[in-house]
Amino acid sequence: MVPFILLLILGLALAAFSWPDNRSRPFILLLGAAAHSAGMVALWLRPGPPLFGGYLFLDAAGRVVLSTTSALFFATSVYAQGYLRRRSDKDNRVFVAGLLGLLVALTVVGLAQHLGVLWVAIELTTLATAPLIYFNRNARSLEAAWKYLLVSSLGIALALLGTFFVALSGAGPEGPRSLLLSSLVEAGPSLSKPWVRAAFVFLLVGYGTKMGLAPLHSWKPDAYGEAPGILGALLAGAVTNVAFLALVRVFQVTRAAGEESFARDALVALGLLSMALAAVFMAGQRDFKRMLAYSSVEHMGILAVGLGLGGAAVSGAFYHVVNNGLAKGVLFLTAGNIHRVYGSKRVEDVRGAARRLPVSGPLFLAGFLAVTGTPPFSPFWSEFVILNGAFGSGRFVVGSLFLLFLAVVFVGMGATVLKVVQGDDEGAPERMGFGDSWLTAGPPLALLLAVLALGLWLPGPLEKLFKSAAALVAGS
Amino acid sequence: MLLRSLVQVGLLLAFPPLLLGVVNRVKATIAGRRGPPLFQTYYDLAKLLRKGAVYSRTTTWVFRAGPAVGLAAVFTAGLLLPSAGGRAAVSFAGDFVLFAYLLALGRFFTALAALDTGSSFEGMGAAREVSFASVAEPALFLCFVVLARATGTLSLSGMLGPGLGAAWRDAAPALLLSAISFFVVTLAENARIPVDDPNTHLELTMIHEVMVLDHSGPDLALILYGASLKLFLFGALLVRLLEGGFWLPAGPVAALTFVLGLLGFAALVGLVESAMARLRLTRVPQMLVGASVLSVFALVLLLR
Amino acid sequence: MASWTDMTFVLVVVIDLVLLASSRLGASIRVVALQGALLSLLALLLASPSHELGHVILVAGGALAIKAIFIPWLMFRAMREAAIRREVEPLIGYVPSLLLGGAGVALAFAFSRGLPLPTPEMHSFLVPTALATVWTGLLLVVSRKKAVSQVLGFLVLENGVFVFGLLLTGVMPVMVEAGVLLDLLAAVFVMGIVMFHINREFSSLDTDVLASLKD
Amino acid sequence: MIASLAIGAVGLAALSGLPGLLLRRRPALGQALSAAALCAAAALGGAAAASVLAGGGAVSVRWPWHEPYGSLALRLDSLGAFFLVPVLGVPALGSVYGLSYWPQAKHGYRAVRLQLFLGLAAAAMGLVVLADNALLFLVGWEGMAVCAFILVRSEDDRPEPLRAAWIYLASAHVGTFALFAFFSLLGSARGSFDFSAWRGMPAAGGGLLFALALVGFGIKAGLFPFHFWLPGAHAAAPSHVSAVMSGVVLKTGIYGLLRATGFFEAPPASWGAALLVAGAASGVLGVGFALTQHDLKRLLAYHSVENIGIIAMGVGIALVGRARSDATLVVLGFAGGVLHVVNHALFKSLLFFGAGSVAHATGTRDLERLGGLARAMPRTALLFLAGAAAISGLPPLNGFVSEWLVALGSLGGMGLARGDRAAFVVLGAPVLAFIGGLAAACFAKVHGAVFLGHPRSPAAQGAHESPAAMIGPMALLALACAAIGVFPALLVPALARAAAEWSGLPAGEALAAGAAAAASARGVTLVALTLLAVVVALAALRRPRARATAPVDTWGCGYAAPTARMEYTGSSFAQILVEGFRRVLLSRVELEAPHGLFPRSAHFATEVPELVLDRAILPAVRGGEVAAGRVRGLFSGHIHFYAFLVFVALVALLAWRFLWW
Repeated sequence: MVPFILLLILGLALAAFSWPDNRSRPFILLLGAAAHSAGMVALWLRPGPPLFGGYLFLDAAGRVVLSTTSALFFATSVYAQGYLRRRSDKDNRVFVAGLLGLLVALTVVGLAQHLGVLWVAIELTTLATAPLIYFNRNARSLEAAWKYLLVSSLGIALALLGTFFVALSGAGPEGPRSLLLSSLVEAGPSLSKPWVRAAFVFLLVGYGTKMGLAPLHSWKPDAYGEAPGILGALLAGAVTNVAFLALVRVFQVTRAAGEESFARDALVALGLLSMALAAVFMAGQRDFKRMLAYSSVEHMGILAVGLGLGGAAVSGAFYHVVNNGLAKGVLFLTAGNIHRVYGSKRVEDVRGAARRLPVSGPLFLAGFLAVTGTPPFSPFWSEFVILNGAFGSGRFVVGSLFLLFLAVVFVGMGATVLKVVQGDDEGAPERMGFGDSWLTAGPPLALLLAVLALGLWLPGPLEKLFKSAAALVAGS
Repeated sequence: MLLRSLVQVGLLLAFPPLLLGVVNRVKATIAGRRGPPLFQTYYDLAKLLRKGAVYSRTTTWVFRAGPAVGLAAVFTAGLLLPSAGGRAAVSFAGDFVLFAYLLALGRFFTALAALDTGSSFEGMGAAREVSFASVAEPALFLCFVVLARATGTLSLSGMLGPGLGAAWRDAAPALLLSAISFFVVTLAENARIPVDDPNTHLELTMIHEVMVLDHSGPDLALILYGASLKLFLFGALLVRLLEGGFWLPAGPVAALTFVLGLLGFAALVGLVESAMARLRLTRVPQMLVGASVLSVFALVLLLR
Repeated sequence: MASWTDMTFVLVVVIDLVLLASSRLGASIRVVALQGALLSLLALLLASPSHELGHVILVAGGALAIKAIFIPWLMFRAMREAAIRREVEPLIGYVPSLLLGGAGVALAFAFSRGLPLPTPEMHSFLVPTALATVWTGLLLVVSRKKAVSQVLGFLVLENGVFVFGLLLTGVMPVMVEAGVLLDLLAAVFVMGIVMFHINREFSSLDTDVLASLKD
Repeated sequence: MIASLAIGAVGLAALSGLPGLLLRRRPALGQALSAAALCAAAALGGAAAASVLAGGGAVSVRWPWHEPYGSLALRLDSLGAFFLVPVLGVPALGSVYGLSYWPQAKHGYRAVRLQLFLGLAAAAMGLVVLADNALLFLVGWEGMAVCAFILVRSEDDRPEPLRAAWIYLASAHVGTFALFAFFSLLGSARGSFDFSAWRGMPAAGGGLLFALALVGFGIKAGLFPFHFWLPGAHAAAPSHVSAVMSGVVLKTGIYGLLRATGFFEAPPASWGAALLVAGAASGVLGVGFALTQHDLKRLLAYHSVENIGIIAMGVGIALVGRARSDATLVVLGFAGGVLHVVNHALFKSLLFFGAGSVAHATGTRDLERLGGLARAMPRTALLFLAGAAAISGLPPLNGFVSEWLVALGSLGGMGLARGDRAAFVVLGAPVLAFIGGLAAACFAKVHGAVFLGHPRSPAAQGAHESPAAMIGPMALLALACAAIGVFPALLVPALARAAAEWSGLPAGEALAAGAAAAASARGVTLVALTLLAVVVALAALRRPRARATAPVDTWGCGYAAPTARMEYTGSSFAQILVEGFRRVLLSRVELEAPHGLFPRSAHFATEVPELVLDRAILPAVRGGEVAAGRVRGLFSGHIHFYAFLVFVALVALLAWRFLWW
């Protein structure tokens, strides 16, 4: 069934590319999203067997990431119906096809049990998204696309080299001579250690670039700032998540090879650096979409810290994958609405959004509260679990820094968000386009409700899923 | 028990105006004048009570409530004080806090009544009164704390009761210090020289007297009576504190020494008023803080 | 035979250094094309009897076609269309880049000593050459101003990765090399499209115009 | 049964805003239904609390929950019950008050939002009080902060509430992070996040934990120097919200401190001493700041700092008592502190309601522009006076009772062994007296400047009395103040039981100490009744004699035409004390003294910037922003730099791994 759905979506992408009508084309996107979600539900009900000799298989970690991706993609594709209708002046042929292509690539990453396949799929996500950043067809979006492409390509090339290192580490006479995750993990200690070490560094830099860990994050604010809100949501809520999943795979191998402790230190260090840098860049940020990009950097940092701390924090990190994905959806989609209606994303111009957009404005504020770990929204729980992992394992410095950065981020981000949402919109630029509609305000509202619901009542199966995903990299 | 209470309440009701007479007589004698009769205050009160009252257009019920609440508070505080030997009419652990706060209640209402007139002079007097009181209050409390620590009890009757003899033997320096401090507080609380001059005629320099400028007739009588009552209370406290050193069994002898002590206290106040000049207003808080420091020192001696 | 292989490896490294020192864009493209050709040669030279002949030819031919012919042609075309000035316009001067490149080569050799090859019959120059080339590629991307030069740097980086991939031809079938070529092709193809747009939008391929997005 | 009552109360409170939201067509009905629902919730909660306090013992329930470390564990013990009553009661009264003060018909969606979040805030606070699991507690805690944030910014068309609300939210959130650390450390020490599992923690080496709790809860409580957010937030909110903020939201910080210290076995005396000192500083500085204020609500807000200080002193004394296993200290300090929590909720709400009525009637809160309102608003003036007397700790009202208990507790330090340095807690009593004296001075100023004398502005002249929906809640609060003030002995046994539960002391000892205190409290009752009788008697005595002559002007010492401009204003009234505090508060005084025989103009003004916020926090934040800007300047938008960062990361990680690690 999985290959069928993948092919179906791929076919839809081709159909979108050749579809003549700009107005009705977005509906194809919705079809693809629905197919994907249906497939996901089916997989929840009846997990499928490994495919293609074990190259593709949905394990717990992949299930976490893919479920989030599916939900987020569905929400954004509903949003896209309203959004693209408003922007009917732009040709959306590449956009729709690219998004469907992206969905396929994301799904393959989620399923991949083979480092080579994983790498190819990640590469495809880059290729699929680069043209989409250029959707607005102006100088700024072009610059963003170029930067994204070049930096991502550098990262992906380094990741490829890292993948080769892994391959080489197992190329000895009694090595697995394969990049299949299961064989690598099984071979574990017999892998050549120096190569695994080097591989981890290259892969961390490579996939870290994709994920946007500082200091590899530089493309993020540009790309997120210039891309349409839909793409921002998908980049921040799905693409970065699958990059995290790739890191988890790498970590699995590294851990099996007995090279775990450096990997952890490096992850924690990069994670904290990301949070610190995000905090610095969010303090006094004047552009609210760039601010969201730094928020994404911060949350990737949180994920890295969670993975690096190990133990219970890892299940927190998986929980956070879901929470961050959904909350980022809320933020980017509402930010897109605000951007549309003001024609600006600068704090100097935008104020009183709650008045102009009675749904999106407050939602933006609520999304901010959610993403900064305010209970009862679900990111609170995952962030607390990660923090508790730090304190529980006696790493007080890590825990304190974690809290410090969260606090600075809250203050910095809050100041910007409130400037946008509150106040009187007199003197702000003329109203452009339309206000809130069901199609553009509904999806972020649904995502926020999901975040709230998860924070109030985490279903038992999900809790179990996070635990078993964590067991992949942290032992049971 | 009941009899003793009746005697105490009777003393409380009847005796205080005499103290003012004594003070004035002492001052007059030292100044070489003959002075008013000893019972002049009683005559004044009787005259005032018969008179009508004049009320300003600005005032409200607060103005009329002021004197009544002021007197009631001081009188109720008096019930907590063991005056002529033995225990007070009402006594419980921590009653001295209530004693101090009842005085504060009276002051609060007097100040409000003053503010109710809308007169700048009375407002000024009220401001001074409450400001100085907020410094006097901790000094008073510190004296009580020293007493409490020295005697190991928390009620006024206990502090000024049988345990005091032993306390004087154990910690005479501390008690003496606090007695001095207490005397300073007494002068401040009762608007006597060197803090305030009850006989001055320059409104700008007054504290307590200027607050009651607008009161007349029965209201003024209540205030005057309340002031004498307050002087009585502080005098009684001081006398009991000092005579505690040579404890006398409750009875007529004790009552007599108590009354004599009070007259002596009034004379001492008169002496101080004759011998000293008024302090500058800014000096008043300094003096009260000085009194507090003395008490703290006494407390340190005890806690050490 | 071994000396031929050694020679080729050394040539690849020398080309790295030449690139760092080269001031002419056209020359640089040609040199990169030459490096591509050398890589294709290496694929043949390193083939052992155990390898399938078809596979070897496919890899060598693919490298030759893409690295030595197609991409250089594409870049010359871009240069012509954008009427780019011929200078490379480095951010870091030639001498410092050369020194850095030299240091990189030295480091690569030192570093690869710590990375023992799993099978001794593999060529000992291979890892250091790959690393030195990757290093050079990164240096070029960092230090060259023109978008075309940066793509060139990326190309060199990919060449380094390709060299490394040759190590694995025996271990992993087709997939590795296919990955390299796919990456290269796709990335450069998309980059080419973006460059086309950049040129149209800014009438320049100087990346200085691409620095308006910042905090 | 009792548990479901409490849960029902919280649930009903949470939903109480819905009628207002759904019946937007009929605003008056919707708002009235909402207020009624909140009142019903308060009644339910009050019933549950009463049953627990009457000796019914703690009740608890527990459901499974899949959130990590969370469990739906709720528990209502005596400590919680004492907080549950005001936590639900004050918002309920506030919503009744709001019927006239902030009618939905006039304020539209803002009033709907206010009502909605008032109910949610009450529910969140109820959850805080009921939670028996750290994570659940945090949910309530932050829910409360967010609701309070929205409540404070109710008037979101003015910049001032927006700013104040944001400062509040930011500080609340930062404080919560300290609690994250606190709970996390405790949780990992015990392997569970249920409060019940945390009892009996060894206090040794827990200094850091206590410091975290002090910061986290202290920020919420507004303990000096963490009070900086408080004056702005309280002043900027609508008055019934201010009442809720000041009356109960702050108190959750105290609740948290009590809960947190309750986990530890025999906390060292230094904890109590720290709290005592912080409380004393809060008390004195709070009232010192209050004296300098011209804005009625800001002034009241600073008095919250003062009263939190008194409460903290009580808790500090109780902690010292636990360190020395001294039941007297524990019971009196705890009882005084907790009773003052309830009392402050009562009289501070009363005062804020009164301030709201004044603002409602005159449109200004500036003390210098008010005056003489007692004529137009006699009921409000009387009720405000009751509140003023209560907050100044004057008998026979409730403020006195709790301060009296705290003072007695501090004097309990006398019972400690000679040479024990903890005996210095006795110094708490004179400090309390000082605070009380200053507070009385301040409220004499307030009541005088607002209600007495001449009206000093046209606004004050045109004042009118408030409608019944506003007077009613105030009267109820004033009655409660008087009732507790006259009959404190009724509450003391329950307080002693709660103290025993909290401290883990043998119940017998605690109850004995409580019985002693109750006996003394009956003395207070006796005196209070006597006082009332004497006042009534004097009034009756005087009435027939008061042959008042025709009203005249106030005697101006010879000056014939006094005007309102000549009155002693609030600033002048407080000037002596403000001068005394000048060095501490760093006030700015602007004085242009009259010169010469014929002075031209003279001018006197004082201004006191918020010491911590304006002189420390905001400059630090600004400095941080500048520094962040510098760092940002290092990151250019050039693609080379981006690539360079990748390059550096790679090299640095390789070097770290292969050279150093």
